[in-house]
Amino acid sequence: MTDAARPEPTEPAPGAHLVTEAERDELRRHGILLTKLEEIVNLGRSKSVWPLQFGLACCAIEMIAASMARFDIARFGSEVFRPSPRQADLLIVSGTVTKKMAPQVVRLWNQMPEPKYCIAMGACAISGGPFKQGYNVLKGIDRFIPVDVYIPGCPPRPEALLHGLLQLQEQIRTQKSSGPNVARHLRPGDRCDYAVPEFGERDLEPPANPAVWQAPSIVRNEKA
Amino acid sequence: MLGSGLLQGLKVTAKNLVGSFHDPERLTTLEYPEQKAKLPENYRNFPFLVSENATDPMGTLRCVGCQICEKECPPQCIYIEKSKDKKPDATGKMQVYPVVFDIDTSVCMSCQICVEVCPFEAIKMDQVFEIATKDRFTALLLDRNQLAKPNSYYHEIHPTEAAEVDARLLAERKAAEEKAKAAATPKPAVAPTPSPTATAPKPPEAPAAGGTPAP
Amino acid sequence: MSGVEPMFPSPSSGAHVNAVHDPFHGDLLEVSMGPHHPSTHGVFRMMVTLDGETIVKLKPVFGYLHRNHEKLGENTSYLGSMPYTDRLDYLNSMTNNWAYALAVEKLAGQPVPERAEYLRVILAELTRLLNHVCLAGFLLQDTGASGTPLMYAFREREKILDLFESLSGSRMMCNYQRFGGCRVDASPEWLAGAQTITNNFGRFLDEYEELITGNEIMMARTQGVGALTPELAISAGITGPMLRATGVNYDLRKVDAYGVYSRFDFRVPLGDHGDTYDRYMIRILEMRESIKILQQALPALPAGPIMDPKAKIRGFRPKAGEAYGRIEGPKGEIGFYLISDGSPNPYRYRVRPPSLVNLTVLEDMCLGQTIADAVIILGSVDIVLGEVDR
Amino acid sequence: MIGATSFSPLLLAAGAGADSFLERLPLVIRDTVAGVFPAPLQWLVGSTLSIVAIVAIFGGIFAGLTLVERKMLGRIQNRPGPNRTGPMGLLQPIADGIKALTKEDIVPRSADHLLHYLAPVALLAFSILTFAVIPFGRNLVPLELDAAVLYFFAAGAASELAIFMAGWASRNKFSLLAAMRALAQLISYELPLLLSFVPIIMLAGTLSMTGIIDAQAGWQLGFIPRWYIFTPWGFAAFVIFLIAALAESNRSPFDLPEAESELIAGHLTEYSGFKYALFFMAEYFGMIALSGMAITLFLGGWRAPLPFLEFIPSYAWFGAKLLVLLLFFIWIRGTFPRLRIDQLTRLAWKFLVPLALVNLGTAAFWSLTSGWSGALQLVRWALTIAMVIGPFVLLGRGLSGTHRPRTYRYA
Amino acid sequence: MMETLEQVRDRLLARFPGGEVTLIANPGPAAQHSLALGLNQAAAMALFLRDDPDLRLDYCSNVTGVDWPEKEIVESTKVTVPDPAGGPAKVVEQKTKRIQPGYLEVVYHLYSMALKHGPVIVRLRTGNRHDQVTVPSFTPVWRSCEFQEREVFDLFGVKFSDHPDLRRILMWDEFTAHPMRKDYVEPDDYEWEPTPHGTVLEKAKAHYPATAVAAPTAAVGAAHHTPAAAAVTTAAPVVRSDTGLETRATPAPKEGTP
Repeated sequence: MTDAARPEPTEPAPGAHLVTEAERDELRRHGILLTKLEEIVNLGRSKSVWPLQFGLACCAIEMIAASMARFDIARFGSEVFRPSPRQADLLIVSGTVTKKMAPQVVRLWNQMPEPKYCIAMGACAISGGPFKQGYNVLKGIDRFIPVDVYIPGCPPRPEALLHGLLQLQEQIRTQKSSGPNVARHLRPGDRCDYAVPEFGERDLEPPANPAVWQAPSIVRNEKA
Repeated sequence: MLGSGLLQGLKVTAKNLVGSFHDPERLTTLEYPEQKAKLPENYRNFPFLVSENATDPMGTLRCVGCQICEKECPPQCIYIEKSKDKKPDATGKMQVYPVVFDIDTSVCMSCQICVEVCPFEAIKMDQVFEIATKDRFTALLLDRNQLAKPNSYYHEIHPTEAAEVDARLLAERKAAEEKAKAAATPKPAVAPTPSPTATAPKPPEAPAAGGTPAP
Repeated sequence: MSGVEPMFPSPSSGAHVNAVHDPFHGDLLEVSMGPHHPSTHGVFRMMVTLDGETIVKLKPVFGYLHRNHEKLGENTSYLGSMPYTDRLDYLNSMTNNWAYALAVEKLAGQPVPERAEYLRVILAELTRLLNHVCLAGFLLQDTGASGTPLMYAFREREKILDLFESLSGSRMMCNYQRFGGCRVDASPEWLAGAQTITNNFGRFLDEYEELITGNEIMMARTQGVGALTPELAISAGITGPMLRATGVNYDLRKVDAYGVYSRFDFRVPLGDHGDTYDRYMIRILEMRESIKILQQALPALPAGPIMDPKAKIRGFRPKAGEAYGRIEGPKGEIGFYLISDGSPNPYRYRVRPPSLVNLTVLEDMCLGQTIADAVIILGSVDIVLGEVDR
Repeated sequence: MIGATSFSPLLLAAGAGADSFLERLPLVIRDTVAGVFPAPLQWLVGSTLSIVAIVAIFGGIFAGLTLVERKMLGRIQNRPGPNRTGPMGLLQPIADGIKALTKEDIVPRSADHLLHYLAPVALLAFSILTFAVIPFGRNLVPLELDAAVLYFFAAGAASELAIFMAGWASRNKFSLLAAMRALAQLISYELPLLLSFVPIIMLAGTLSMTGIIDAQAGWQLGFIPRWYIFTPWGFAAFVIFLIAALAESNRSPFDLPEAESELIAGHLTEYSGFKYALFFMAEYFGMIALSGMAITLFLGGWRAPLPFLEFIPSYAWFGAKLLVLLLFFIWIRGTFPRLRIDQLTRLAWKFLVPLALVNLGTAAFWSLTSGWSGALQLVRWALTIAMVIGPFVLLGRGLSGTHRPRTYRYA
Repeated sequence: MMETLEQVRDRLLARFPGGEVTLIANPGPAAQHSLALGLNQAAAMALFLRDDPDLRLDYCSNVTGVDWPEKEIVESTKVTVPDPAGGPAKVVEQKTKRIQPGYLEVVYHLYSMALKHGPVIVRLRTGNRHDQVTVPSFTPVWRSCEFQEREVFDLFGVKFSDHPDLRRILMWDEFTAHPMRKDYVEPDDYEWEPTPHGTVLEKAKAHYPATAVAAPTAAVGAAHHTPAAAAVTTAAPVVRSDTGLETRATPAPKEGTP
């Protein structure tokens, strides 16, 4: 796994002082599994991530190919592509998000029940990709909704999508239900309704959701 | 009879159900993380910069910063910044080298036009596709250090193409040396004809003006 | 201005209908089968006005995948637009490339060597197999078969995609053809692989038809649904299998005889009723004809260069002028209209999208049918949003 | 008679036959548990024990069924199905359950909150009610009712109300359309469902389940069991019952209310999290109950198919037959596309109901001529088969009308 | 086979004495010449093209909008100037600058499915690019023009008279500009892109005050870059016109290669 994906060294969880890691391994060797409720819930959630049946463009065809016989996303428990956002917990943004489609995508994201995750699949969903210079193309979906895993490629192979899904399952499994980096849906400030942009005269109003999108500033070294 | 078509359909699905237990044709699943598909040799994902040897990848980049690939790239995801000074390249000639060579993999559409138009065989297509990350700005913007990979790696992923490229480069270097020897020995006799630059004239026409400095 | 009396007026106009409150029939229900809908093949929206389950009015709404293909085409060089054509109709990248290459070759008067012409025919017919198999799978998915026919179709598609990947480097975005030939030569192993796939594709089709064509439920759901008359089809500019299903004999491979199609004998299937079942069957029969073409073209592939030696990759500046090149894509006539002013970028770069024009008669076909039929009729029209919205 | 004797000494240790230890095991359990409590409470404890047993066992079967369905559909579609959660994917239902439990439960602001909450509860309650009368084994009959069949279909018929409640309460256009479709479909298939087993009541002479199973006891010609499915009119009634059962439990060719491709998720569009899991569970319980009913009426309930196999306990036979029927349901789901709403109702009213009525006549003829023997037996069989096939072909031609594969011309 | 374009033009002129039909040659090797029809009788001429027995152009394959902005044409004409001092008249080159008025053009490619013969290309030109932008619609003649004419209206701003349902087809309804025109200025939504070029870099930098300090963390070692010489589009000064539409003076097309 690339280093960026490995979870940063977890600082001790609140209940860690009761049983140390070595003791847990020792118990496990004797066949006694010691775990926390949070781990079981996270394991259950990560093994049954139901994506929304939602495809935008060419990456959607690769997403469908990933759910077909040869790559079979069913092995990971996610072949149930739920058509209604109410029953889905993963939004795979697969394809170019145009400005005419952006309000719909944000509205779909708002309609999904809470422990929801988002995969930006393909160059267009990450940053507008090859169509970046178009006037009707949103420069990446992370301007309006928070994204958990970015899968670059145009289109990424079905295996790359499965790799991304494994990354997401890893993230869900190591989610914290308390402490500083608590899971996004449990954060106190987390509002479940993200601002839906309106259609303006020349562009979307607002062009990006400030709560979600903080673009790192450009540093120009003037000397070179 | 009314139900005959339905029964035929059931027969086909039953054949597939039973077949999936013994006939490999009927169970075509590749269990991804454990079994990985053998990628065909021509497969391309994101570009990488070829360097002569693995010991000092930054020092022996083939790229001379001619910015042809930056102009030709349709989504414009390559950013090059030339150096002010020069350093000797593989054939010993003094060449400019790129100080900054960024490829934004969140914009690149892996169309390999940069490989086609590069006169120096400096940029080739890589086969790594497992690069899903959590943060977009630092992990997906590959800079010169992450892009440079040795020629041996190029031989690993594209064997036949790498062999062709090496043969052609070898032939040119030999031709360049003979010309240098010929130019060096009978100095006064013949004015050095403006031989084609030491570049690999892959496409027959002359490289873009202003790109490579005249010898 | 003398108002011309239209022979085929469009059934309704305006985006919405004023709500009709009829005590006996009750209200008309306006449903938006919107950009996010399980079976609109992408981000296509239909504003449907229902009286109970029958459709009173259906207005398609486009533009949700308008990626400014033509504006980008004007700001990029001729070669730079070639990878963008893969993303037009993202199921058939080889035929898009060929249409664009044909138009630019016509614009610049660029000859193409023999071997490249044969390779183009082989790859176009493989793409036609790909597209028609996917269509049958998606059509069955819309009628409700829970993915089984689609899985069998994609099982065969994966084999053909492996061929494209080993030849051009990418499964779906091949970017394979250049102005004056092809980019990579086909190795003998590749040709052997193509031969085996063509040979046992016929067996797969027989099994596929056994599962679907005789199925009573399929016949009941599609026969007589979304019928289209030949005259309306011609006037509405319908092309491809959808036109031949109404009985009009117009196949560009026979009419224009572009490339080397005149050297192969193949037949053009024609339907009589023009309904959804005919559109499905015409595509199945066209797949059998494509197999026949492949079996003639693969052994007859001549040796020789795959790229015209004088063709230029960079600095390609066609003389000022314009050209319209078109080929018979799997979805219909896909054409490129280019106006050049001598600079390396085209002055005007226009794509003639078969899917968008074929959707002109969607409302005529759906009026009076139920909402379940509208889904299948849209499936049988076979649209891809990358091409509809460009 | 041939096979029965030679095997029994071999299996005496297991106590084959009606009074073997395994056979009386459920009674033994019930008596020991009820014995602990004082006498007046024992009836109450006995019934709560059977309720707990039913919910636990069939809850487990539901979980297993979701996995079996995904794996079998996968195998039909050339892929292995879920196999990474736990060994061979066995923990997949648990993972789905945990995720559904911990999901946020969204109720749309404009929805009718009470009905939106009550719909899944009502649907699950009605489908569990129907389990009260199904005889799972010789001593495993939760409730001995004289009119058990009547009770079963009365409880089963109420699920239409719950589905319409769900569709109406969500105040969503698609779920409203789905609710209308659900009403039309379920009501029009109630009739063939009931008509198809009236001949059995006529021949068995009783409405109670155990009575019907006793009527199917014994063997003909030594090894063919006297189940109703092995009579021509019984087979026709079984086919009609299965088609109607598919429609009642909204399964594949008839899953119009929850039509993914047209109405997003039908009446379930606005349900998320645990309520959606309840709907899912109710649908599977309905399917299990209807196949349990089909087993009792046509496949001889918990009776063993061959005399010498009597030593296997009766509830094992019920389980085996249930598994076969459920796999058949899944197989149908993997193959057929969906019917349109008007074709669906036309199939019910113009094809299944007339066939079921004609079947009444055939069964009457069959019961009146039961006295014939020798050569007349063949005539009897031939006539009954003719009375079954004839209307089927005539009505079939009327139904399929002009739908025939077409031939095409080439230019 | 099909008669030549000149014969078609002559028959059209004969049939419609009042109308004007001019033949426009195509200099390229494709040699697909076209006919420019006058706007007043265009619809009637189209009907004739469709119903004429030996033409029968019953299939309108492609409708394209083209934008020809005002162009400065510099003509050098040889003028003999009498020498004021009575000397021999000198021949001097005079450069006269002429502004060729811009116009919007709609190109129709017509084919015949009945007789299976090739394209007859018909062009309709508007008065100018601002107010006279109405053109007769061909949708009553060929139904296939319905969506394509709506697209030309949406992206170029050409109004089609008696088109059954003239609405925007690709952009959202509240959109006011016509994006495919040569003088369209894209909305400025490039806040931060890792490898911007030329004008995109200027636009992106305008969003950040010069004192932007925080260097992007971790991997990107090499500091970022000053605007490169490779200007992709030569940035022309942005002139704010009265209609609130930012119009550039004469945007040079983005150079693919030098």
